[in-house]
Amino acid sequence: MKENVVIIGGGVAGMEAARQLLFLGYNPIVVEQQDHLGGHVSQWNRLFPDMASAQDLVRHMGEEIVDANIFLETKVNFINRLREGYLVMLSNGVSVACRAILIASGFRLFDATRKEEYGYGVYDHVITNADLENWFNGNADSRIPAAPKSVGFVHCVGSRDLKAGNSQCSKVCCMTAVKQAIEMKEHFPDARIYCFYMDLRLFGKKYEDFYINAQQEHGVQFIRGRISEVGETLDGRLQVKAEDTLSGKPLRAQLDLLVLMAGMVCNPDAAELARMARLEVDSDGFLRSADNIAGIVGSNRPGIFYAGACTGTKTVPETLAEARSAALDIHRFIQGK
Amino acid sequence: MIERFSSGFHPFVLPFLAGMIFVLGYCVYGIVRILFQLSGEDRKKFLVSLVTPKTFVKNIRDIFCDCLLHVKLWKRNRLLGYMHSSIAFGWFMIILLGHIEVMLFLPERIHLFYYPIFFNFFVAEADSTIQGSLLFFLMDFFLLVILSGIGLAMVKRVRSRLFGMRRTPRPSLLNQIGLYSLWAIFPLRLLAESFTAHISGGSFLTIPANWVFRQFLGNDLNMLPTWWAYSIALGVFMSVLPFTRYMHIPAEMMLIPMRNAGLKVRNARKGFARVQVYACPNCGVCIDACPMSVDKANLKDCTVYLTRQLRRGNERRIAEISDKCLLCGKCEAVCQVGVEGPKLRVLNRAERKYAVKADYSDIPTGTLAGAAEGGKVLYYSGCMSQLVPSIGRSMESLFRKAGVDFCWMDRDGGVCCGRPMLTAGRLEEAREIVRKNTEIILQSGADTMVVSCPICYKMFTEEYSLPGIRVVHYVHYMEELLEQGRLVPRRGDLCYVYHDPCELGRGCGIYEEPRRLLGRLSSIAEAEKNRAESVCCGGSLGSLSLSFAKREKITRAALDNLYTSKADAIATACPLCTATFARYADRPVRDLAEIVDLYTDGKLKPDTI
Amino acid sequence: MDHLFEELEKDYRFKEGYHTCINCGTCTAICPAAEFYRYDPRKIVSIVQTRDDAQIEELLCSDTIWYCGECMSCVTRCPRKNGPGMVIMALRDLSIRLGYFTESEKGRQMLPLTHTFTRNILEYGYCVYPATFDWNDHKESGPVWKWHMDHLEKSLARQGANYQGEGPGVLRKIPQESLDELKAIFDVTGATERIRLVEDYSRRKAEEMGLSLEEYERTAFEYSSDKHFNE
Amino acid sequence: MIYEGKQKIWKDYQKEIPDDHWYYVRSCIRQNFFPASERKFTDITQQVLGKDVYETPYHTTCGGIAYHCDAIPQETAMTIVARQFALMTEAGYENYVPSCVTSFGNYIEILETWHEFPEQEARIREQLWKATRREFKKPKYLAHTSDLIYHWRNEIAEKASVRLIDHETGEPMRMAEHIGCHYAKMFPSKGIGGAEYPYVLAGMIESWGGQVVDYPERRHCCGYGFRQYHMKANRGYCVSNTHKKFESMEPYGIQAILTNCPGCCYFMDRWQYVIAEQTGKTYGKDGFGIPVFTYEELAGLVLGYDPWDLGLQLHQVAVEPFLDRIGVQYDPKAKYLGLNREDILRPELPTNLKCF
Amino acid sequence: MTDFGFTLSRSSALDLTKADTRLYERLCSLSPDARTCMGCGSCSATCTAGPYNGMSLRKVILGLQRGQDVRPMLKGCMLCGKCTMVCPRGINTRQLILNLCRIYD
Repeated sequence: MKENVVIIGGGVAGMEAARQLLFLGYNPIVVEQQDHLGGHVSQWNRLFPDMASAQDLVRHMGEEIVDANIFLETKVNFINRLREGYLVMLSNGVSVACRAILIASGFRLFDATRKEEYGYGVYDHVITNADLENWFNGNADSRIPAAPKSVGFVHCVGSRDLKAGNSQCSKVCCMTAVKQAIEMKEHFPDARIYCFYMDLRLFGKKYEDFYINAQQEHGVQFIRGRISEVGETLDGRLQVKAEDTLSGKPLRAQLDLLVLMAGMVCNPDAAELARMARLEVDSDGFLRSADNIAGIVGSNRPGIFYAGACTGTKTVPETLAEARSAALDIHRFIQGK
Repeated sequence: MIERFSSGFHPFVLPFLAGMIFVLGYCVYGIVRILFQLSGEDRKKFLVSLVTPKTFVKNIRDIFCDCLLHVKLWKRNRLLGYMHSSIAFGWFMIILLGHIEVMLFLPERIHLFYYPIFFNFFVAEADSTIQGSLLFFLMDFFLLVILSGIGLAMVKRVRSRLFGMRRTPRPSLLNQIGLYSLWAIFPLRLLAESFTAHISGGSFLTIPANWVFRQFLGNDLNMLPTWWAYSIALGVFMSVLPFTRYMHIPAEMMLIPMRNAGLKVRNARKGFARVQVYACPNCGVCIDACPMSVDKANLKDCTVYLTRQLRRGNERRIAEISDKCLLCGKCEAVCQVGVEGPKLRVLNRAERKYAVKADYSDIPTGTLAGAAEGGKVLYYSGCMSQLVPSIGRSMESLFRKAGVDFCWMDRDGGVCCGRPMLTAGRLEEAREIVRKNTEIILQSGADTMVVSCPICYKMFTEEYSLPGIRVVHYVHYMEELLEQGRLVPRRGDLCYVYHDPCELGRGCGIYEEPRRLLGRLSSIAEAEKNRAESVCCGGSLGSLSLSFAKREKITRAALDNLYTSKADAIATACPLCTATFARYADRPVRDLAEIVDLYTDGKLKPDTI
Repeated sequence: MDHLFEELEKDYRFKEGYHTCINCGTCTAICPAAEFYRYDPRKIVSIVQTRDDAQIEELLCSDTIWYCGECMSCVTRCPRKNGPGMVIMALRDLSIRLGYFTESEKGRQMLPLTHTFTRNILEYGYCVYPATFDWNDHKESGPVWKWHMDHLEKSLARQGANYQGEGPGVLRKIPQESLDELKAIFDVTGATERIRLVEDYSRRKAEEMGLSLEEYERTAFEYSSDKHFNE
Repeated sequence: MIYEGKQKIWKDYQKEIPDDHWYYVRSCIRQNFFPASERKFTDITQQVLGKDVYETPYHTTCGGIAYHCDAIPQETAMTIVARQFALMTEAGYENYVPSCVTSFGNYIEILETWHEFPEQEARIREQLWKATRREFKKPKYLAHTSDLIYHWRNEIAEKASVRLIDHETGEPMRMAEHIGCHYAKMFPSKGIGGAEYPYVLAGMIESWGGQVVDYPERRHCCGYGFRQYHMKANRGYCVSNTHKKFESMEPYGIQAILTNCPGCCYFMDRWQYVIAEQTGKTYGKDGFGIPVFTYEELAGLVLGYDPWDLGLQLHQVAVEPFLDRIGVQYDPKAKYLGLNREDILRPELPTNLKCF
Repeated sequence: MTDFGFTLSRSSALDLTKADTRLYERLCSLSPDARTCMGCGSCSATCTAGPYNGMSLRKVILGLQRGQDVRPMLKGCMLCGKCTMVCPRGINTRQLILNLCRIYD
């Protein structure tokens, strides 16, 4: 009989960990709240830096874990400590006894309505990065005009913002904005595209190339200044205000579409799991790793492991690497090494 | 010796005659036009020089050496030199001997200038005398020489490397017509003379050929077509000559006296510049010399293409070629005829109009008033040295060690010397910068000014007038300090290869002093190409359009040349070269100031202890 | 003063309004003063952040700190919970205490401002009061206000005010014991000392500029050189 | 504009407002420039709505303007405020309502500072004791007078005789609202509707039948700027800011502006006059300006008060076109009469701005 | 007319929508690398002309993007080329400046 490992969260972290655990001879049980696997990635269109299809990635990963036990639309009701291991009770009535649990509960996208000054949900043409990906996926969105002449991207929406309660950088938004700016320019070659940023944090492989490419080939204009306020004009366009900090002058622009780069915030469900399993929560609201350098996938409880954005903002490749690392740590833990 | 035709004429000479008259007319018109394009002063200077005995002799000598013997080419590559001088000198000799023949045998015909060319057709039994047979022998001899040259030229078309040339320019259609007609002239002459050798006489070449021909072509009727062909070839060659590179033959003869008269290129398109453009023989030596040639994309941007485009009037390409050049001056250094490629480019740049004129009225000029009085040395490091702080720091240390009281005029930034503006072709702007600096420097009260950047040094020596101030290059100055014992050398253990900066070497002719200075302090090695042949580092401000990425290849090629010396480190005397090399070099790159500072002590040091 | 930054840190407005600045410019983007004056509040916080006394001193002597209208719009938007407007209040306070305010045209306005408001408060208990309102200095209040001022008592009576009256109501006379309390508060909390300080520094500057104190005050009130507003 | 989105935000920013027993303090600017509004506040709350709104003659200015003009130190401003609280405490009240937005902001800022730095509160208590021998309790509830009118807006609507509806076309009046900066910009949670989409005035307009019109520069400051206005040399700043707002408002066909801040109401009225005089430009229809009202004035009109009892004659921008639209009956001849219809002459008319 | 003693001030706000960027676009067609400026300011820091007339190539490019007149800065340039040496994006700054000086009208 194969040993059970409960994986809470069926996003790419949970899927990758399940794949590795299957390979190592375990019986991974993936618990996912939603009716599909893949989490946020499944909602995305293309992934930087190679512009690979997000759906293909999720599909491919799904094919590799058909042998795992996957419970969709299922939540964790209780986690009880046993003498050796844990008893995890699920909302579908199933209870699983296991020695190891992997938490891969991921992140939530920042609720952009909370940045009231940007008018998400109030003005007609303000959308988020996720809305735009959804549109790229072929779903209609009435907020996106048929032929926008000017499109603005606001970086750091809900990130690096003490007032929004998130001091952390969400890491991926700068690159996502550059990617989406290029994609928008491809959709609307006549549109002027502006990115309003505070710092461009393009740290990953090929990211800077994207930036240069966006400037040189697509004429995307990068304006160093956080948008301070958005208003709606009589004709339904958006009037944005920022400081052009590089010239030290207030700046106005009328835009046909404003895309808010909503950042990553901790998943409130993770706090619930933390309470059930007595896990430590970090000051940023994410789960606290045993150690932020060498023990990123470890928790403060034996047998409970983390992978992906439940411990902080992560890129997809980082998440996948952590999932593999967590699978290996679980294997070593169960083997008692 | 009998003249065959009492009229002294035959219609076959007409093609030659037409070509000859055309080319002579063209040249006369050209000379007159160019003379008018010269400024009054220059024209006078030129005409006076023509009758001045000293320059007259020099002109003759130079024309003989350069145009006929191609002495410079011999130095570059013997095969190439032989090829060119065999054709040029041989042909000259044939023409000369033809005239001697006519003067000797038929002096009354000397006014018919086709006579010396077709002498053998018009006379019979000319070799019957001693003089005749000697002349005929010489004629055959030089014809053979020429034919050997033509043969080499044919080989060069396919294997230019044998002649020390990696790349040659692609000839245009007219040039090809010129080339093939030129090649055709001499074999045809041989044929024609051979066919008539049993009548007119001949020598070791023509008589045996005549015998051979007569074995199977006994009919004298074959004689005339060859003379026609010979004349046509000459006619064709001369009629296309003004439109081909062979125009360099008459143009160079014009260029040499103009240069000897001390004329300077003042206008990008007229006068002396025009002569230079036409004097370019399209030999393509500059292609290999050009440091940009490491990149195929730049092959058509060296001087040979500039002169070609200037002749064609292709403004877009002229601008492109003018802007791209690094102005390293190597093409000029290797040019056989002395086409001043960099200067032509700068003047072409200067033709451009700018809507925004510079305005330097914000620059104050009293900033250094009296700062260098009392015999202080004024030190000007130049803009680029600020990006290589070790130069300024070393100079400061050297001054201190040597106990020199100095004032570093642009320590915290100063006015540019103006050379970058000048080479960009914005001459009025450059002059304004020069005026500003002149005011600042004169107000400082200095009597000696040390300049460490060769770009600035060239500018200060050529474009500035600083009465009462001795402008010294730091290499000279450091040498003086060593001579005077104010600096005491210590030998370093590294072996340096010295890179000649363009502006210092080819620009100011300073090649040996840096080596001498370096030699006192460490062992030195030479790179494969050095001194006047040194390869530009690629960082030159001369180029306006070369991108950063394109420069990298040039820099790496220059470094590869330096690596051939197997030295441990690279020494140079230019901040721009230092900064550029440092970017890609695999061994230390040091400016001379830094090296001298490293390996010298102050005189006072032992005493004060 | 050696440690201007430390001096600033003692101010409660500074404690609340200064944390760390990331120079994002949300403050300048919506700042009314940044739009019409040659002014950038972001730079002020940025300069303060250097903790460099020389730069801070320059700021204290400059017109820059006096452009802010204290609308506090900047406070709403700052992602780092700063209040540039609060920082400026602390800077102004320090500039006044150290006498730097007389070095700038806008800073010299402290004299007429101090006079107007402290006199109104101490004499009438109001910041603004009809008796000290000169229509000629307030032509923007329009002809209607000229009429109102010309018939002040009757007009106010028509409005239902209790002008200079006893008891509660609009523009009532504030009892003397209350005014005495205000005076005591001024004495205890340093306002009286502040008035003296502003007057002393201003007098010194007026002498330096060769002006009588009245001329100095009047000039500060109404003269504006053309370096402040956008052309 | 998605109205539901705003409603969601309004729901998030509601504050608790007790229905009765308020300790009322007056505003310097409003007493000077809108004397009738302050008078009507007590009339409406006490007589019409029957609320306990108490005022003592002993309260004074809060010193807010002097403080924001840097003429008094922060401690002085805090101690004056402490004295106001002491008067409230002595009168037996714990709900504090100032009439001025600058005061309101000042009180909130001070209470927050004390909350964060209790040592400062202790020091101020000491100073107050030293100066006046008074002690105070901090108010339990702090509201601005506009908060109270908002709170009672539906009761007022029930008693209304006039609605903000064009009585000829039946269309709601197009009205803009302008919130004083110090109302919620510093502490968004202290204002009804928050800082970005405040509802305090919008709620009144909606309750009384009007339509709230949003425009891009709605949130921009009127340009008072304290010292910027009080010094003549700086007034270019003030008029420029109002100008910017009106330029942004122009295409929207706004018929009236409702404000809750003393200065804003005064300045947005007077700067229209100055702009008209200097540039010839007017923003209302037919050469009139756009009237700017206080919430008491608007409530008074809705409740059927005589416009001249509400002090509307002291506006420089003519209010008559607005009154005509919503069908208010008034005697145009009585506009500039004194008490008992006494003739006290009438103001001159401006050159460019059309007035009566 | 009444003399109020003050007047309206011009707004300093830059309007991206109204900014005339034709000159910038023309420059980009001649010097495409102008687009790659990331505003790091290396050029301004090292500029020889900067201390005299405020020349900053970063501000020149930015000014063009905002439709401003940058000639006053441009006039001070001496083409010394230090900016080319320090530009991390390898922009051929001298060519850019010369092109700009040429096309301004």
